[in-house]
Amino acid sequence: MSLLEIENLTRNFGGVTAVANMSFQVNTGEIVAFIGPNGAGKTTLFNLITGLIKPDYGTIKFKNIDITGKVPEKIAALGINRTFQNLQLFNGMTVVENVMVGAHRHGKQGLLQAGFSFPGVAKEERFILAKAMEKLELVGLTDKKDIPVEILPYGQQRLLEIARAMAMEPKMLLLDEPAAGLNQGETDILGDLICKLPKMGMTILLVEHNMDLIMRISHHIVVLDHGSKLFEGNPGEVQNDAKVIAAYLGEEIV
Amino acid sequence: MKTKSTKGFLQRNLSIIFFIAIVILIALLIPNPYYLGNFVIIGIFTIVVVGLCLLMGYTGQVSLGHAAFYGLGAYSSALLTAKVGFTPLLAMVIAAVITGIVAFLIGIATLRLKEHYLALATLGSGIIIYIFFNEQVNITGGPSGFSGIPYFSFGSWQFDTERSYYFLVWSFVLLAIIFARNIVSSRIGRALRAIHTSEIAATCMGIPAFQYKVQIFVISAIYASIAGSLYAHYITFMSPSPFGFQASVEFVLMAAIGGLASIWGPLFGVTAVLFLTEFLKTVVPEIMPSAGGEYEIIFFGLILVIVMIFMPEGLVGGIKDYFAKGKIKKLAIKVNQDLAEFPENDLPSDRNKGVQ
Amino acid sequence: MKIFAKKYLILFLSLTLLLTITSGCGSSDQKGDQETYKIGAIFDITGPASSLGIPERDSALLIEKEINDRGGINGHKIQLIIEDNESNETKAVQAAKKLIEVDKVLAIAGPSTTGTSMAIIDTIQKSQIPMVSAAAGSAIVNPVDQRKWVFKSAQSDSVVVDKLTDYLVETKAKKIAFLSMNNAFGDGGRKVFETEAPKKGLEIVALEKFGATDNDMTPQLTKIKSVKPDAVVVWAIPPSASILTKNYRQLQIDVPLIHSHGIGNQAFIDLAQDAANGVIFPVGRLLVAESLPADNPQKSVLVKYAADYEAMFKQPRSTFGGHAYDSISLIVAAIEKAGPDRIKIRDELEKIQGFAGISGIFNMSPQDHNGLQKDALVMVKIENNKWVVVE
Amino acid sequence: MPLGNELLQYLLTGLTLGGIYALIALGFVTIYTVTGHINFTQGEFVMLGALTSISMIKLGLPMWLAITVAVAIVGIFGAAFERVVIYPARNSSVVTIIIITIGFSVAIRGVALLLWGTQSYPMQPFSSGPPINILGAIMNRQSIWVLLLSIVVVITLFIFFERTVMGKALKACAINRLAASLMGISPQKMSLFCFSLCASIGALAGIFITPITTATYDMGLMLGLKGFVAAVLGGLTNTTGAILGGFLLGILEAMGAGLISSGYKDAISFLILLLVLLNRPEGLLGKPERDRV
Repeated sequence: MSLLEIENLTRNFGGVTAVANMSFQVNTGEIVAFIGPNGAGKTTLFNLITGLIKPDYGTIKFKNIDITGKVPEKIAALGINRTFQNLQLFNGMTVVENVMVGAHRHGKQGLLQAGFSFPGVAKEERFILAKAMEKLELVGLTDKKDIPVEILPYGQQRLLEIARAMAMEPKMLLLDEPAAGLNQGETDILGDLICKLPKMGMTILLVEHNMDLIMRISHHIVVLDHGSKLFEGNPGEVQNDAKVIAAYLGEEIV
Repeated sequence: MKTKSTKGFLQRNLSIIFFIAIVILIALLIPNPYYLGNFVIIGIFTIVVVGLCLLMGYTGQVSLGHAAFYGLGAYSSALLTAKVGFTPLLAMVIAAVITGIVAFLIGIATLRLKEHYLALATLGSGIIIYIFFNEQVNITGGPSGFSGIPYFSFGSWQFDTERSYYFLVWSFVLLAIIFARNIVSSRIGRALRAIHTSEIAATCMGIPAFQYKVQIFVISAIYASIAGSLYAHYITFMSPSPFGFQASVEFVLMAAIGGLASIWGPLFGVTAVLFLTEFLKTVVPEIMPSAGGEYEIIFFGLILVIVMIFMPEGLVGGIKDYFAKGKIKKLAIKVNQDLAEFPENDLPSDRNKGVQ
Repeated sequence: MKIFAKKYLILFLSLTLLLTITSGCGSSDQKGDQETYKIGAIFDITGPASSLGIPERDSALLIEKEINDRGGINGHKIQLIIEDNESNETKAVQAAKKLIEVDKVLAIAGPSTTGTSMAIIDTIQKSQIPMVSAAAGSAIVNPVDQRKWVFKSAQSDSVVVDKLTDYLVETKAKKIAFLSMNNAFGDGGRKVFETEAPKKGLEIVALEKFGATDNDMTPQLTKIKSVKPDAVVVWAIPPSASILTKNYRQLQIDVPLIHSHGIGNQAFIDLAQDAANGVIFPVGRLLVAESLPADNPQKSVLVKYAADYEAMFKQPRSTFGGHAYDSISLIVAAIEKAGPDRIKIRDELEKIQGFAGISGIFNMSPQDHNGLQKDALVMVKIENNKWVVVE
Repeated sequence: MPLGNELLQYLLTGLTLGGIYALIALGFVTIYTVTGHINFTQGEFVMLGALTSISMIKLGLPMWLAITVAVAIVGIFGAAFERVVIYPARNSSVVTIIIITIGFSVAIRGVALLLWGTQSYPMQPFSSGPPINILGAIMNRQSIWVLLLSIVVVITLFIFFERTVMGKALKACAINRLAASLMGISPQKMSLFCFSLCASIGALAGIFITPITTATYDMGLMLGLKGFVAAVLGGLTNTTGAILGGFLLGILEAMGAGLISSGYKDAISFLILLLVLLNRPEGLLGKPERDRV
């Protein structure tokens, strides 16, 4: 069954159509990659799904619930989380604290309970910490847990963002260029990590320029160009489609 | 940098115990009620500034209107005790509720604004409230004010000496600090800091940023309100002038001098600012016998500028930085060594400096 | 862990430092000449009311010198301890507490303004120390049964309103427009005027306000112009009083402009320039001291004060300075009879009769802690940038 | 006076006040666009301009020379301020810079108190004569000078930014500091120049308004606040917006005082300001800033 259904989604930015009348579906447990040249509307699509911007037209349904135009925190509450192309880590906090923010939704205690230090608060805090440590372990950053996040190397910051997103235990995870700026070794580690995620109950949406990575890990690929869907299929089909090669792969593939 | 559960009760609360010891020590060492009175004012301001730091330092939302909440607390307490006849404690609670409601309304209206626009909106709200104090002559007595506010009391226990008031105020400071510390070290506190660095990322993590901003705005207004109530029962005379725009700016100054993102910062900030003023008042005329108040103002301004240039994180931040530098450096070296396995990688970068 | 420990070390060191500073202050003030009588003074030397506070401080220094030059009070030198409250009520209370607790003064002169004076009344009453305020508000000494320790030297606004409304009745003005500065001074004037004027058959046709830092009062005046009053009464101090007067002339409002005693200094004329001409206001006799008849009991005091002040500070005389001079003179007169005893000083203050001061002849009583009546005031008109008595 | 006349009078008064606020707002906006800082010292530049020119006149200088000298002195002072205070802290956070400028303005006020004392100083209007009667409403001659100045400053700034190399360089800094520095434009030099320019504009404003308002050492505080309000109201990044914000604020104040309540006039203008901000969070003419991810 489809987890995410997008219909006729359209968004203009002052005359420029970033996403034009786009429709597609994503099934549970898939790794779906979005490729296309810069300006094809990939990040805009992610921003629309996570509610950071509102569509001009069209609907987004997640688990059959209409989430079109909902605020980001409501959408997140339904189980969608993401990473960012330009890293958005919480500077000034440690590595583990960053991941604990990701696990925010696993807590229930409010401001007053926290202020008056109700008995449940400490217990909940331990629970969140455990969740966070579990995710840090998955990305191999356990030993860095108390380091201020700003001084972490770039590649590890990318991994940390994924760990933070995972800490929410979302149903669907949107990764925006997770391999950007990573070297080959790091990219391989990343690829292995992403492959494991569906088994943990996560459906993955991926925007990426690294074709090797995409071809290796994705189940399904959507090719975008100028805000519209150009082609859709499995990696093999995409590689052999003339239109795609002409529009995109031909020039970009290394 | 540390997680709560890994430390023992004593260690966790060492600073609090230390704080209590100092408060008692000051009371023992200062026999003169006047000097103790200075500490009463320091305590009252500290409560306001702790609330302000929660809002500004942790959540990153500027408020240039906090003196109005301080005033709302003071006026509500003063009016309810002097004119309606409530007990001070009950009046204080009602004052906090009134201020909380007003702050809630202002908060939901203004907290969607950013930085300078938010600063201006809070400034405007503060000035409107201040004008209200001035103009509602039938209720507030207008610019002439009114007196006859009773001293603070718990049942038959009157706080009418400097010493007793000192202990009363500093007990509230203690509660204020503990409450703030509990918030900051909780899940909510982390969420607030996350909102500060990247509101977008925070909302994508499912943090209801706007709701939290409003909540913390209300809490910090209630801090100001409680401080205002304490002020009213201490001075026992009420008029609008201490609650104007300048007072709001002064609170922000004290917060910034102490260190915005710190629970102990306010204590240092308020003490530093008030003592600096007193200190300049005594020292300047001794160095320059002909000097009037002008030199104090000049020095005060300059010292403020110098502190902010050299310690942009405030006194507490500056001291912390001084000791943390070595540790961070060591960490950075260690991290870079780990990195040697991937020689072509870039070093810690500021590429993620955040939202443009 | 090390950082942890160091953090507390720093905390500890800074707090002990702080303690030593404060306790140091405490001990250094204990010594003092037993022979000297200490009198405290609180003035608004800086801040918005500094145009009052500075001449007051200077006048206080003048009288201190005068009294010590003539040998002090019964052989005891006096020492004035002057505090600046920065026109701030909280600071005023702190200053009062310092004077009472640390300096242990015999009495307190000041503060300068109604607001700051009102703020310290509770402290004064509780500490049982005589105080002679230099501010105008009649609320400072009324109700007198709750103000046992509080006196004041400036003519109360009730007295000023009394004089002013008499003048309005004399000149057959009926419809009055009233403008006040939006602070404790203006508000005090407004309250008294609103209650007293109708009693003399005057009708208040407009009540407007303006801020102390406003740059243009044309809107308020336009509104007033439209209701066509017989006279306009303004309760303010310079510079806003001067700006208002300029605006008044620009709008070509042709009814008499009456100010309060708040413009009793040269600054008003300097700032309003030619617009000041024609302004009428009630004020103590200081401004017109030289032109008083020789048999006026105040004349010698006024002329001497004005000459000394102008010689010593190279500044024109100011009625505010006169209020401070009176406050301290009254305290000194009381100490002369009572000696260094706060309770006796208060009792003597209350008994002062026929005391020729700058602001008038003081006749204190248990019912009247100001001791001045409307005869302390004259109506003065500004002509050719000079003060002239209206008769 | 019929209501129409009254309204016209309020409008004219509003324009006078608006001209004052607009001139100060211009300084805020120019510094903000080029350097990204909010400079709360702007009000003190106004005060320094006014009081310095008064001192120059007292020294016997003719009016025009006194004004030139005062503007030059404050301009140099602005540059020095940038170098000594802003430059060392240029990478600090928004709040830190705000505090620094507030702190420094306190110090300047202290110096002014020392030099000029607490009294107010008058200044002769630039042209004498009775106020001008416009359809029964009255405007004094100095207000016209203030309005003229604000128009001249806006036009000059416009020409400067659009037509000169220096101006274009400043504009480039305003658009993208990093790119500008890559093009060989030094943002530091531009910042220095900009502070000096805005100090001079502030000084001019101070000199022009003094015949209306008189000058005191603490006049900068309120004027700076109102200028900041006008600047934000207009949108912070737009000189036209600053002028619009200034006039709007002035007219609101005058109308509020005249038509509704003189005690509540500031509350009325702030209330309207809040309503504007809630509907247009980026100010009247500001560009909406979108967070980019």
